[in-house]
Amino acid sequence: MANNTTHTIEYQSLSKTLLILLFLTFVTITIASVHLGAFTLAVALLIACVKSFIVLSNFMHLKYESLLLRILVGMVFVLFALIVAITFIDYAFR
Amino acid sequence: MSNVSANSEYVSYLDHHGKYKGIMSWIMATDHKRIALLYMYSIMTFFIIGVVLGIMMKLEMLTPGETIMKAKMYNSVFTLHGILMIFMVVIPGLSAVFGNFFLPIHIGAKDVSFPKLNRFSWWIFVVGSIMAVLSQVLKDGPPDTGWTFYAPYSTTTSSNVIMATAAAFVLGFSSILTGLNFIVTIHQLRAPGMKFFNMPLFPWALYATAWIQLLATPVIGITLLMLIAERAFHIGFFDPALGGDPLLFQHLFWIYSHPAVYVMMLPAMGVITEIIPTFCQRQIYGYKAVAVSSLAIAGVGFLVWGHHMYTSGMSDTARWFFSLLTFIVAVPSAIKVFNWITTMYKGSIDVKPPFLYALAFIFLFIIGGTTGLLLGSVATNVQVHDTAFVVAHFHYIIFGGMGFAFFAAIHYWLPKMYGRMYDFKMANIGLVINFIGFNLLYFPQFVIGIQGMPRRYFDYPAKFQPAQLVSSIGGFILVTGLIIMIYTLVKGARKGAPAPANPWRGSTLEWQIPSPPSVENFDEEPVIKENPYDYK
Amino acid sequence: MSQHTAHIEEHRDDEASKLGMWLFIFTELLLFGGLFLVYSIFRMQYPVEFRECSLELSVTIGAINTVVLLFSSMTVAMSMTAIQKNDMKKALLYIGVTLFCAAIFLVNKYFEWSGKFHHGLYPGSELMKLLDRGHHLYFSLYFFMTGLHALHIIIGMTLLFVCFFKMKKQSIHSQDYVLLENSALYWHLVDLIWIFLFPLMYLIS
Amino acid sequence: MFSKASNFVYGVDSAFLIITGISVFFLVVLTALMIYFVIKYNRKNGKPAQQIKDNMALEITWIAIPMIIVLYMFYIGWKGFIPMRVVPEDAIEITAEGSMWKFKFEYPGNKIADTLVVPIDRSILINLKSVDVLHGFSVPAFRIKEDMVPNKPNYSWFTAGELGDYDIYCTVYCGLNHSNMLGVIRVVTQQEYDKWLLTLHEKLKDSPQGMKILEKNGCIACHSLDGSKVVGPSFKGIYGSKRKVSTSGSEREITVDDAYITKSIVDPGADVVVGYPAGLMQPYKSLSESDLKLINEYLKGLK
Ligand code: HEA
Ligand code: HEA
Ligand code: HEC
Ligand code: CUA
Ligand SMILES: [Cu+2]
Repeated sequence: MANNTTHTIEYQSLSKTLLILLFLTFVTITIASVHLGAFTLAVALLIACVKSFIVLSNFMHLKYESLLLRILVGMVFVLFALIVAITFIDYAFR
Repeated sequence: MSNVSANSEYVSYLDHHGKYKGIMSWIMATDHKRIALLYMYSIMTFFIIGVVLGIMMKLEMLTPGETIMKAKMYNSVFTLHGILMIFMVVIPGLSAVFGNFFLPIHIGAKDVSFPKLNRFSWWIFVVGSIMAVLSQVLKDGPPDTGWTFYAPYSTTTSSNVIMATAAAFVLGFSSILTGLNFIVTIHQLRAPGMKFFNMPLFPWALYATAWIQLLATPVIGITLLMLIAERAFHIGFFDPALGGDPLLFQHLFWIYSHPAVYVMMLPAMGVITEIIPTFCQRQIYGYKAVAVSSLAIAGVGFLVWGHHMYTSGMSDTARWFFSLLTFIVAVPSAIKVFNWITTMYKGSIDVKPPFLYALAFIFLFIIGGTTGLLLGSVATNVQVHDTAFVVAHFHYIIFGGMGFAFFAAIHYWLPKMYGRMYDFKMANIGLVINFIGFNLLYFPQFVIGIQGMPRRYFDYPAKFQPAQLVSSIGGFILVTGLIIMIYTLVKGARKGAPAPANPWRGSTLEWQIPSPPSVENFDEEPVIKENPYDYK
Repeated sequence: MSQHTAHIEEHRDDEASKLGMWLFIFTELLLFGGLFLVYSIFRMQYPVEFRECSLELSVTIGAINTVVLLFSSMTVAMSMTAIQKNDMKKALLYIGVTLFCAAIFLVNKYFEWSGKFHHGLYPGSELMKLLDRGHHLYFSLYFFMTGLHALHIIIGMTLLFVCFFKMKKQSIHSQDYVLLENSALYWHLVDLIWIFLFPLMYLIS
Repeated sequence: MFSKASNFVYGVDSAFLIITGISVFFLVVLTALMIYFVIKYNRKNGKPAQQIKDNMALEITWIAIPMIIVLYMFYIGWKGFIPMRVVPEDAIEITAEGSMWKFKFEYPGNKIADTLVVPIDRSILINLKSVDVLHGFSVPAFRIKEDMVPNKPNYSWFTAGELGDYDIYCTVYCGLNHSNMLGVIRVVTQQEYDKWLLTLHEKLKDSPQGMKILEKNGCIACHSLDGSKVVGPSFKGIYGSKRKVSTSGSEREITVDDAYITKSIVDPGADVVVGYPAGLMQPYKSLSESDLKLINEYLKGLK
């Protein structure tokens, strides 16, 4: 039966993940005060994406889940990105 | 085929009470079959109210000017008619009734994955429905925004918009939970040996539907929350007087509501895909194409919402983009139609009521679908957008399509659900009257739509009267047919002759168990065939 | 693939529960997705106003809350590890820490919001009505998004509380921890949303 | 074959005919096939069903052919539409303003008319505006339709090719009297048009400031100035008169003063005049203090 199949992640690995996340947070904040023009938003979003990827794969155990689930999660994000992009086809070309 | 009397353990799900007695044994039921019936009875109730409202509109349309009601009343009537029919009848319709009943059986399971959640979905469906009814009677008066709740009218009118939108929110939540339950059920509970590609096609359709319910509904949820906040706190997302953008509301609304039309349609297509092979005694033609086209419709269907907004002042780039995608999403529907008709080729066709309903469905669906193409093309949309043409399009497709599919389904599965048979002759008479009435009711709407008759018009120029008259007459014929049909079905379900386990010689799993099914559906583990439509 | 040996009532399928939770998380993502869509469109239209408004928010409070949430995300994951290792004491401790972090987050939020309220800045207030379009929209979005997020924090806390007591009662243990796992997943989702909210609301330069 | 009412009729109608033609073709062929199969392969004929294997080539064909057909449909639809968005340089510019249940047309030089009169064979650009909620500007005979969105400019244009009167409908649902929101386009010769323009006086210029604001916000659609009852109470002699109003359900009598008028405009639901439905009039929050003052002043003078 498909019970208790979740992979166990060691404490150390979790705390390492936290350190990386904290570091990335630090980077976002410092970069925000540097003026990069239009890139600021892009960089902030990029870092946020990296962070959420780390949370998803480590904290949420996605790294160890079935391929199917990983694909589904990916598709949800792609769908959302498509919806935003398509809405912008209207707003960007007004 | 299991023999009913020989099996001493057999208890029909209709007789098995569980912990509770009487009505509680229904309200507290977790059995997917009982929940399906609960849904059916509640949906039927709302459907009948909706039909009455529809007929009231037709009476009002008999003559220009005031016929039986005032403009304010008319506006509330079509609003309630739309909310009721869309959110409470056709969106839950097929998936919550027949999906609940037959999905677990089709995949060889005893129940859905989360039976309690399933019961909870029905409860909040009821709560949402009660809220919708309350919105009609509370102090500020029934909402008069149309089912689309377009801002800024919906943010400024003094009627009960908050209650109505909250009701739609709750109903959406119910829809999400049903979808969630079905996806998990299909992933986890398929009988050993049943791969995705030897699932029957009705579960396939439900699977695609469930993904739409799951992923599109939250968007309308948040949109309605924003609308409520807009009214309560003037947060100004949509109201131009506060700096908001009414077009943004339309985008958000249709991001959900276009995919939602496929929530209505995909299960209907699934039903037809079950019926045709059974009555032709032939395996479905192009199994894989039909299965995959459901997913394709669901997927691409997410990206075409803008075709409701061609004239709203959207950018020209967006107009062609949405038009192009709209046309692409029509192709998988066409594939299904071709496959159904090819399945009849060299079959052994048994013309029984369910099959006749399926044929009527195909005919009406083609009309509804191809008029959708006229709407999807930008130039012609400009002419017929927001006219009676659109009204005719969606009535053809929603209830010529989804409605007739529902009727087909009920004629197909009633013997299984109640273990009794209905009168074929009466059913056929009902069908013919329905079909004639339906076309009389809605075909004239295409004509006056092309001539410019706008929709949601309480009053109209006298030149449209002849067509409106024909249409109103059609409405009455349709209702007559409907009454005959319901009478036949109710009589069959209560007093009909006992039905055999497999009256139509179907090949899918529900026909291998007794009618009505036992509480646990299967006494022994079902045997899974390579091809669910194996008639050799 | 699963089997059908057990009777329905006793049927237990952790895999199914987990998949169900993931699907629910998908709906939550799209729920917030709608708001992020609104945000991105208004930000595109009023970039200057949005920047001006974001200066009104305290990056320090935002950063503290980010750290607190990330940390709590780790502790709840550690609580999972502990329960898998059958170390109930540690598991309870980590859940406790997580709940404590959540409380800090809410207290912070409370001070942040009440500061705004104090200045007469809240949805529907007179001051809000006087603001011009861009500023008005920014603060509406700010209250709506962080408010909805705070609501999710409260739901997550409730779930974790339930887990806490079930663990005490030993009805969650090393052989049956799917409820904890799902609550943890939900908690991570709350964190995930904040990861986007923080730069988009506080760090517009 | 096609009417010459406007320059778009050809593009739209040819797209319409082609798409309808293809659709009818499919409808007829598929229905005929269904009926034929039902008769030919009826179980009564006693022949057993033949199990036919899937045929990849056939399936690809019937994916590809509809694909080509729909792409073609898209193309003609788009081609018929493009001209609607490309306005000629020399177009006469007229502003159409929708307000609850009335169209109003503003000609160059601040001249206002209730009927849209246009010269034949000239390009007319209609700027679309709305003062309250969404409205639609639709002229079926011309095959044009665009929405009027508050705070967001939109436009439509046409060249009329035949003299005559044509209906204008409001197609976007806009509340109680949506179905009464009708208008007329009168297509006339250039001479007649010029003559007509002269008769059109500059309403706005010589009317007082307060009147302009009432005009601009579409108040006149519901409130008459001459004592006649339209949708709302007339403004004639309103100031200082007594009114029965219902305030959150209970009736009371008040005397109309500045505060009451201002409140009636900003929050009409607070005191509803007895005999009129609540909620008909929308709150006008966008009016500035000075606008409200001007309205008050103007209403004072309306004896
Ligand atoms: C069940 C519901 C349902 C379904 C399935 C559809 C299906 C389709 N709809 Fe419809 N639609 C509605 C319900 C539905 N619609 C509703 C409720 C509204 C109004 C909402 C409101 O404003 O209140 C609406 C409005 C609507 C509009 C906006 C109208 C307007 O307001 O201006 C458009 C525009 O593109 C459209 C297009 C389509 C298309 C292209 C399809 C396609 O999916 C159809 C595909 C099917 C076929 C094409 C037929 C089968 C194929 C053949 C027979 C083969 C031959 C065909 C080819 C060669 C391609 N619909
Ligand atoms: C499912 C959707 C549905 C159904 C079944 C109906 C049924 C009917 N509708 Fe309609 N209608 C809408 C959805 C539906 N409607 C919507 C969304 C609008 C737009 C509202 C708006 O503008 O905001 C609308 C608007 C609308 C108008 C236009 C109002 C206007 O623009 O001025 C009119 C006018 O006469 C009308 C008439 C009718 C009539 C006479 C019936 C019926 O009386 C006919 C009788 C029906 C049948 C005989 C069979 C149908 C069966 C089924 C659909 C499935 C059965 C399912 C179960 C039993 C579970 N409807
Ligand atoms: C949609 C129709 C409509 C429009 C447009 C409209 N009103 Fe009204 N108005 C009404 C109705 C109906 C009432 C009576 C019910 C009530 O008091 O709410 C009313 C009441 C009033 C009153 C109180 C009248 C009295 O006799 O006591 C004032 C003042 C008023 N309106 C001003 C305005 C102004 C100024 C505008 C434009 C900015 C405007 N209205 C636009 C419908 C309208
Ligand atoms: Cu104006 Cu409808
Ligand atoms: Cu659509």
